Amino acid sequence: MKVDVLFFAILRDISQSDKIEMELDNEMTIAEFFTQLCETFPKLEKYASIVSFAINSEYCDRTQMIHDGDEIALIPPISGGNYG
Amino acid sequence: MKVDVLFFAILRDISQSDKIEMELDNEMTIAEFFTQLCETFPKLEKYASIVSFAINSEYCDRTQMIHDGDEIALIPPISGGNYG
Amino acid sequence: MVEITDKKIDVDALLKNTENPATGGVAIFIGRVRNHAHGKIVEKMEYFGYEKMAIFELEKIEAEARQKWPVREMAIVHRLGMQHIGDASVVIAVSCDHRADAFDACRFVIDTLKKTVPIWKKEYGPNGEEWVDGEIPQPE
Amino acid sequence: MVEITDKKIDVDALLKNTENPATGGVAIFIGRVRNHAHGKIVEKMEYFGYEKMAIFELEKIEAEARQKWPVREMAIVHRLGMQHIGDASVVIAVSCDHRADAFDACRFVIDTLKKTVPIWKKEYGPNGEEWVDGEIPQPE
Repeated sequence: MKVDVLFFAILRDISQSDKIEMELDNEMTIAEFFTQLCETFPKLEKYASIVSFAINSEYCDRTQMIHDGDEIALIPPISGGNYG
Repeated sequence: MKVDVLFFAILRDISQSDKIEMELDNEMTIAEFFTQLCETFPKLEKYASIVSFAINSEYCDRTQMIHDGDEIALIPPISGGNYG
Repeated sequence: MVEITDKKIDVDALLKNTENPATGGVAIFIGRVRNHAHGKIVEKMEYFGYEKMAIFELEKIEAEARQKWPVREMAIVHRLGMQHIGDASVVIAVSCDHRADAFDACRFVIDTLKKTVPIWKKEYGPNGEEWVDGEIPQPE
Repeated sequence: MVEITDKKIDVDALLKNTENPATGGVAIFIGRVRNHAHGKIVEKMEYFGYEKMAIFELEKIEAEARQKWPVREMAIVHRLGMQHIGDASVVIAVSCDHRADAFDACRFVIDTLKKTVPIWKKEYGPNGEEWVDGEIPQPE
């Protein structure tokens, strides 16, 4: 199955890409997916504890199942708005 | 001694005047002054419990003494700003 | 800065007054004439003030807000005279380094203004005009 | 209404969106790029967003605010791209019949925005650029 993976901010600096298409062998959880992704981008591993995930623009936790065609976003800590 | 007396809003409707000049026989408190003023404008009396006073643009209580040349304002309940 | 005016308030110009490179947050309150009040229709509203004292009281409010919060810029403008539905009768803008301070200071200003600044309004509706009930100011 | 834009935010036009004859109070928050942060000099700031999701999250915030407070009009605009000191990166305007609701709802929007909307900023200063620390969003 195929999924799109989006990278933002500091995670984009690591992946050197806004978006990649990935081929997964089977349906899996976000946690399993992240482990697999770290094989391609080993530097991602140290962000494991602070990265959040969204599937199809919806925040999800790491037990969530990924399905064919999903858009998976890796969301580093957000900093919208302004200071204060 | 002479004082200026200012009327606003509903109190101005009663006095029919923004400002009058009054001749007082002696220094007196705001409370005494108001009693005297009610002789000229008897309808003021029913506002006794809700009127506030300012001497020379400064809120004061009714024990405050009035001096020659003071500007005394009768301040009905205020409603600046907007609703809510 | 504080101002009493009988002209339309230019919100954009006023916001320029709150520009300061050190500020991250500006909280603004705009009080507008609305078309209803305590269940009655309002057509327009006329504001009157004891101008000299109103300015004096607004200056006191600004000073007190600056004592309580680290305010960089502050603008308070109250308009007098006849105003129609949607007109801005009062605008308060406060800029601070942090947004919580800006919100708190802005809210303090409008809350205090209504308790201390000698301004009165007369409401015009289908059944005529009447002075609006208000707050009895307390000497300090 | 919510909007993500890469253009300068027109505060005046946005305020027009909050006009409603029934509203007495408009609370507005303007977040500006400021020249310092956590003790360091800031020269400019670049904002990036996951736009589709950011709009989705902003719409959720608007809906939640409208559930909690009797909001008449609401406008939330966040700007992306390079911004300079004093530029408005976010503007939130909320109009309600009563001012307390307007203040509370406006504050809720900016507080929640910082916790949920996928936008990131990079700070440029005399010593180079860096991603600004942020909040870890929590799935509901």
